[in-house]
Amino acid sequence: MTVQSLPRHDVDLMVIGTGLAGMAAAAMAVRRGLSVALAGTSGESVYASGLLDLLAVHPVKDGRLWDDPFAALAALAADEPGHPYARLDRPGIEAAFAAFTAFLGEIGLDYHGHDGKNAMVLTPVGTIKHTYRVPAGMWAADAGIRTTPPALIVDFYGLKGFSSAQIAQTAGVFWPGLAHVRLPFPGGRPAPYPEPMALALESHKTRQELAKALSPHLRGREMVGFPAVLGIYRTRETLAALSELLGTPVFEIPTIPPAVTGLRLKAAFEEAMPERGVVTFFQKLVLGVRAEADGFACDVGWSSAEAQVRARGVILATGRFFGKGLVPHRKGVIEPLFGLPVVQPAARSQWHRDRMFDPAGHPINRAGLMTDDRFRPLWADGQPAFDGLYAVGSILAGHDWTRQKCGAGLALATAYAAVEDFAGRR
Amino acid sequence: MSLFAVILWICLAVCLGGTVWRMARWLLPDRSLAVPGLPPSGALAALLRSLSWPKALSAAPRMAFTFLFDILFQGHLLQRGSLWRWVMHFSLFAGFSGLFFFHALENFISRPFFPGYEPTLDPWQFLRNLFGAMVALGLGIALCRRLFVRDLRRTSRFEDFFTLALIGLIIASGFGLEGAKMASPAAFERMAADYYPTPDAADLTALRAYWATEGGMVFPVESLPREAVTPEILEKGREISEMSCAPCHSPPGSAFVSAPLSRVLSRVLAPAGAGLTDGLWWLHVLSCLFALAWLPFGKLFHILSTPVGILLRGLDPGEAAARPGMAAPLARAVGLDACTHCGICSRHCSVLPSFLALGTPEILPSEKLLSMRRLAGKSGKLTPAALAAFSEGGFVCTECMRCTVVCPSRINLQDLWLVSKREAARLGHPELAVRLRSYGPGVWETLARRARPVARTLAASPSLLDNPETFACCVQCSVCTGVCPIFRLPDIPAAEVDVSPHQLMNLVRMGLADHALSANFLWNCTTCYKCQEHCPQGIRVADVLYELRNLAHSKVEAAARAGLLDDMAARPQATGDAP
Amino acid sequence: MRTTVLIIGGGVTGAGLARDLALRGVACVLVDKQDVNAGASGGNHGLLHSGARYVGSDPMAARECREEGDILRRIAPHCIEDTGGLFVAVCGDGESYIADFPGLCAKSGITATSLDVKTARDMEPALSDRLIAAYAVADASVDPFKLSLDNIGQATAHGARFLPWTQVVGFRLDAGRIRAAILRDAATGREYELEVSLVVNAAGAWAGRVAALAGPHVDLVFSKGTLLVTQSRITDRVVNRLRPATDADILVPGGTVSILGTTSVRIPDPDDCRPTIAEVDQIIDEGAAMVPELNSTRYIRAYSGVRPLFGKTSAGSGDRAVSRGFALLDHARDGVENFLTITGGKLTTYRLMAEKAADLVCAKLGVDAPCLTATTVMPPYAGGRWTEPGLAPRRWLKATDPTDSILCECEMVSKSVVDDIVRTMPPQSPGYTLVSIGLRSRIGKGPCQGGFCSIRVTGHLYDTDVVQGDQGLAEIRRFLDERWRGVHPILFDFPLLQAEFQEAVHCGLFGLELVLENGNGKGGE
Amino acid sequence: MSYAWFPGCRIPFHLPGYGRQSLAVLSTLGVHPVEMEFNCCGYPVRHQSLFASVLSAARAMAVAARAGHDILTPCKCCFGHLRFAQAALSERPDLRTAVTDALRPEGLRHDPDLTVTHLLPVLAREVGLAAVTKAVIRPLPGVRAAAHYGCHALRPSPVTRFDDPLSPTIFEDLLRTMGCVPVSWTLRLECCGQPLAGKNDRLAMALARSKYASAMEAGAQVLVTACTYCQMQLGAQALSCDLPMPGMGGAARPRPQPPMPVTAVSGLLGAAMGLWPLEDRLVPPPGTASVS
Repeated sequence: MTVQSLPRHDVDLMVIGTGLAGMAAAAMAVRRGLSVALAGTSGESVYASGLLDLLAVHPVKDGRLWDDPFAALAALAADEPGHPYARLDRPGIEAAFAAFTAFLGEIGLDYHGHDGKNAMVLTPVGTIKHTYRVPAGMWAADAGIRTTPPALIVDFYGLKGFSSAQIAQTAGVFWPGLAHVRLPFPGGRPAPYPEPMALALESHKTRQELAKALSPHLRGREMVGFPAVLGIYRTRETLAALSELLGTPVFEIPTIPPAVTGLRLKAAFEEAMPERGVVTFFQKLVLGVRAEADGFACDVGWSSAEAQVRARGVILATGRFFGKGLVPHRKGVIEPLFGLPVVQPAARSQWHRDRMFDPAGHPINRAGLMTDDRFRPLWADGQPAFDGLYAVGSILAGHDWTRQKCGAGLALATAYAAVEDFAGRR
Repeated sequence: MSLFAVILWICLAVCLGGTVWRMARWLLPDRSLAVPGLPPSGALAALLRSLSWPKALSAAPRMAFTFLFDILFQGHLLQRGSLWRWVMHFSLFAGFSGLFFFHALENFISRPFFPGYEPTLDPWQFLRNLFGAMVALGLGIALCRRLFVRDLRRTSRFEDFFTLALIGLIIASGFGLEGAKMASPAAFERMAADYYPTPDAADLTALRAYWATEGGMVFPVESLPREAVTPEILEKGREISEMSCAPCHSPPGSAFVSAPLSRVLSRVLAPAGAGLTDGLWWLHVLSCLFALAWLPFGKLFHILSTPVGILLRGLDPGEAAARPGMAAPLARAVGLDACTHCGICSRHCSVLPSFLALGTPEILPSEKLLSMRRLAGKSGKLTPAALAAFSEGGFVCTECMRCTVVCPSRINLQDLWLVSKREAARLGHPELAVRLRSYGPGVWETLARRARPVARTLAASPSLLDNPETFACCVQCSVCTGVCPIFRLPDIPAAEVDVSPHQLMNLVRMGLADHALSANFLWNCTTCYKCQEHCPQGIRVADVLYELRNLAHSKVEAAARAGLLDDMAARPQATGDAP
Repeated sequence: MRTTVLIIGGGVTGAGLARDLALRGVACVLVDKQDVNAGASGGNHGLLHSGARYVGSDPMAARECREEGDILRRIAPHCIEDTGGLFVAVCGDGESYIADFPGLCAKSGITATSLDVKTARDMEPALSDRLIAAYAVADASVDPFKLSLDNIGQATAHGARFLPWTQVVGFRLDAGRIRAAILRDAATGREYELEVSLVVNAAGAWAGRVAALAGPHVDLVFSKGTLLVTQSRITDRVVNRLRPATDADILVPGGTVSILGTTSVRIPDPDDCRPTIAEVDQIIDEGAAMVPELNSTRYIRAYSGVRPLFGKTSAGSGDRAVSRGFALLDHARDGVENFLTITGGKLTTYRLMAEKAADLVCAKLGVDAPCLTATTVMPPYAGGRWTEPGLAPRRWLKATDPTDSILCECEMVSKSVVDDIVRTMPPQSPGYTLVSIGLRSRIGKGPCQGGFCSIRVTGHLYDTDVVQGDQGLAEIRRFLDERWRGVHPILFDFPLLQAEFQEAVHCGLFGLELVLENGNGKGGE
Repeated sequence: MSYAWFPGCRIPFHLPGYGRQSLAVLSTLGVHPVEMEFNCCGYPVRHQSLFASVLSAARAMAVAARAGHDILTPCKCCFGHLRFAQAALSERPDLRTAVTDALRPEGLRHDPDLTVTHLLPVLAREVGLAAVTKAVIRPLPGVRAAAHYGCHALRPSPVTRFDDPLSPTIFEDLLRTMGCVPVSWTLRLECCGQPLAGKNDRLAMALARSKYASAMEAGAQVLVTACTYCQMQLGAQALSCDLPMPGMGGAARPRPQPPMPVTAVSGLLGAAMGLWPLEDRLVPPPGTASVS
């Protein structure tokens, strides 16, 4: 009997984490001609809303919304020098967005937005989400919110957590002309979950039946909003076909994550990465890393090592608590992979405020890794931990992405900066 | 008519009648063996019709070879079998045949066809001993195999040992009878009286002395005083014997079993005298006649059915099970009868470990065949428990065909097992999983440990179901349901997806595993493991689901043992449309 | 409006009193500034004491517990899960208490069966391997919400009225008598008067404040008890630490979960009653000595109740020594003729307290009617049944309505159950619907703690026209804020992951924190 | 590395060609698995009894180990289940004890170091894509082939360690060596439905049909499997018939030729290697092969 040795891969760059930051880092590294390995659990991208925020709120405690994200950035950099954005400049951020949306376009996911201005989309509770780049499916909502034409919100029997009545009534505050209708899902009933519905709507027959069922409700409606179930793998085609069938612009309203919006990204990434030569370890974790003379040796697996990757550089894009990049024990927050120091409140009693929606946000959300200007994490003494180790995305300290609405931008811009830095050193 | 004749005729009649009855069932097989859409009774006609002359002619050499090699030489045992097995069965077969044709039927075969036949003359005396010894050898090997080979011991039943014992009794009583005759002074005196009519006491003593020395007879002291045995007298005895006995009696030495036996017998049993010989005669004859009468009703019937089965199989060498034709019911009926319960199939059975773990004998082909024989014999009148076991055995079978390949009797077992699944389903015992699916919440609540949620603690057992950590990290995102292939099927009835994967997990988390068993979805899961693979938190969704199915099986098995099952099955509360 | 008796406080005492009076034919109105069991009645273990807990400290209370426990098992079996209980000691626990325990139990007429350690661990595998003694007693778990709702249900069936979210803001006194109470609707702020013959102040920890509105001074100290809810049910039976009562020494199974507690911390103001992180850490560390799994298990939430302790305010750690018996005060001695205060006591003996109070009420009103609460069976009240853990999922498994669907996935509460609750609960002010539904069901009590179900249930309330306009935003916010109180102290390990996810959805995507500050609108322009 | 050939129960009767062809392809490529008598891998009883299924697997593996071989199987369910059993035995001491006790009377022992592998990894990794490419002498240029992965090989990936569970490439890589153009299709990694066959035929066939349709829609000219069960299931689907009920007789109704054939990988590879002619049904009609 032979004990099989673990498969081994040698690459330039190991990207740990398959959220937006990790995916962006991998895509950008491939673009720069680096050989890349990528590991992370499937959950990380599937929770994405698909929206690419840059920055919409500053300062958090005032809840001030900004129309121009770059103006907000300038203010933020001045007020919060410890924020990761304070280490970035506008051209770098714009280049990151341009590169990533171009990549998304290549893999079938079109994005739209205003130059230097935030866009608006509807949320399933009838509020407005301010964001920077919007998937094609939700783009019409921006114009809708701005011009408030008579529109129709559609939902389907059985689909939970999405009520067209709720959206029409709640958003009616600023968009008075909203009607709503609930239809049986066309073309044979799939189970009432978004993913099966999205898959069904990729079929032309289903779309035709939907259009037919909708036609009595369309009189005088200039726009139709749907839950985000207009296709998973072929959204471009699904959206165009439905819009044509209905004769009006169509927009999607995201459903509660994890949703089809994240699944689209995930599915497209999963297909695109191996095609681009990335050695993928989807749904795997990096269990351990050893620093070696000229790089890192990473054990990749789930409960035990299944492969070994040797890389010159590592990009740590493991996210925060949900992504398992940071582990919040009862006694404190740790970074489990490298044991990097985590900037955090002094005691657990200071992690959260007494009210969930406290305008100031929770201090624990600003905990994370400190880095130098090149996004290399630092030891407590202020020295870069390793020469070829970068930390990008939400794991960084000093931001509150849910409140500032800056998660995607942070991921893309820091990933871009780290890859550029690493590639530039070659 | 003598008592013997009465018994003989009765036994013959029983044997003939039984054989006719049994063979009639080949021609009119039970409907459980039928091919759907085809009448079961026309099988023979169909078979014959299908044999056009050219076909029959071309088959003839093959059939002849089959007859000579497989049946007479028992070659079918050599293929894929062990040499021991062949030695065992060939000894039994050849020895018993020899005894049957030349000894039992001596008046019909040996005497008419072999002039000068005398049972006590060589080669007959020697041959009879040889045949008997062959049978004894075969019996010995068979017994050892059944007793000492673990796989065979497992499937050996009373009837197997009974049959061995019966044949053993026939052979032992035969040898004993012969030995007793040889050792019997009474027989000597009778023979001497008949064939050596000069009652010269000295000559008679000489003859006695000679037979006592050469044949090992033990005479009472009064008829053969010890001092009478001198070389001279012996020589005289030999002369008389040459003259009067030898034409009909070969020297006892050629009876290489009986003669030594007679010496033992004469020492041990001398006082019993003539009574012993008579007793042994009756024992021998009655055991033979019993075997004759029992032939159609026990496994000895394979003497007839197995050759027929082998020949029939030879007519249709194709993989008949794939598309059974008109003749299939006939082949199935013969096949069921052709089983000798030798246990080889079970020894090689692909699901033997499942039997070891689950313990239902019907999982093993040799045992399932017995159930099936009962099923085909009484048109499905198996008890519910027997039917359940039959069904379990049927559906655990993986159709690997190995039993069919190794069967020494060339039974198309594969075909029978495919039929067994169909029949079990027809009789209301489809695959257990299908049955479990049809049980509604009422049944499972009856079987639940408690109506309310139960505690789950890490310390209770190593199963995922009991371990609260199994779900500790669930964030209720329902990705497991989103990726489920069943949930994306169009037109799926709501009852098929009554509970989603994450709801199933939540039920277990809440301590309601026992109640979750009623969910149709539990049985509609394809076990594709997408849920588990996509779970962002690494929850072993599909593994838990497997444990739930295991739990359902074990609960129902326990209920069946406790006698609750029939009660439950009587009032199934199917919610979905069970297939 | 007028009524005979106004009962202030919708805890189990007020509810029990309403039932008692209603059964005697006395008209009454029950008000609470929040909803059922907002105070100590909702912030306890849900433990129906066998009495064994008090054999050392208060034999009288022990006996009362035993008797009342038996009565409750007769009149309201559906509120009780007769789990049985264990008293266990681990290495290091005081030998003398262990030795005295059986004798003390016997003295109070309480059956305590000695078990060998192995038997106890076979019964409850989660128990520590450092066990040194174990006794089986007749503890049970009781659903306090169902209990109060059922009391109210039977009271309203006999003519009483229940007004939740109604605060008493003042009294109109006339010649040493309360003529009317001034009530305020919590949501709308509307104030109105209710003419009364007699007022019973059953406001629990807030009794002092209510009494002050009419003048009398009621001297209470407030002892906060904090409890933790685990994600799964760890034991089948109640497990008590066999030692003089102290922190974190009872683990009570409550349907699908277990509840660990409690602490005893003096607080100056009952409105400050929140579980703290220090208490949580202390509870876990103490509880783990008895059941080691408590160190690693996932917690769902923490909650606190405030015990109003009446009597002399002894200093130091002695709050448990202050009587857990109850106080029934006739404020006639304070110059208000028709005003009673009843406070203190414990869940197990609530009925007895209500009986004593009602006796006094009747005496003062001159009503001659016997108490029927000990003998009248309390039927399950339709509006209260969905608090039972595991009921909604079991019903889901039996129902086959394809148009129904599950809104709360954690506890498997379906649309039809929500509809049923909405149908049976008293009219709610806008913004309080979701919280009230949560109170009457398992919604929001599972691992998601409202993150998902708040959205789904709100959507359904829109679909069924229960909620209109942009009211849903306030519903979600109030519900999540209420949940947050309990989640906040246990935010580490998985609950923190869950909370981060919840924030990503409700703040990151929905921007609810902005809407609540700025109002729903386009902002930014 | 010496392998014992573990064909699995379904090959001898249901799919003998797959077994024969796999062995022929392997031996041409220099892998000579030894044929042995094995019991069932235990997969079919897994839903009934974990112990029965793990014992079955453990016995099979112990038989191979006693002969000094690793296990090579062409069936993904056998592969997946044997791996599953190895994992179960290593993580559950209670199971390990029970299995050890049950194997002891036969003198068998569980060997945790035994390697269980599948036809595809042996071809793609051990023989190597280069060697396979070299052996392909009659490539099938431009044939658009849809690779069907099979659930139990891919998942649960920590146990099977077959390929990236969400983005596997091994099968497509192998198809490319034959000159095929692998197509990307939506339901590529989904279930064929076989585990429900006989239990809920309607769902089983609905799953198979949806997969088949998805491959067709993606423009595949042939659907390629590497698993006995999948081939049985999708093959039946391709013939647009319901699964034959066990024991059902009668001549097969003439069925329309399926628009897209379903074949096991060995048949296709062997043809590309020139071991046998390409089956007629697999020859793409002229003009349909896209030029890559």
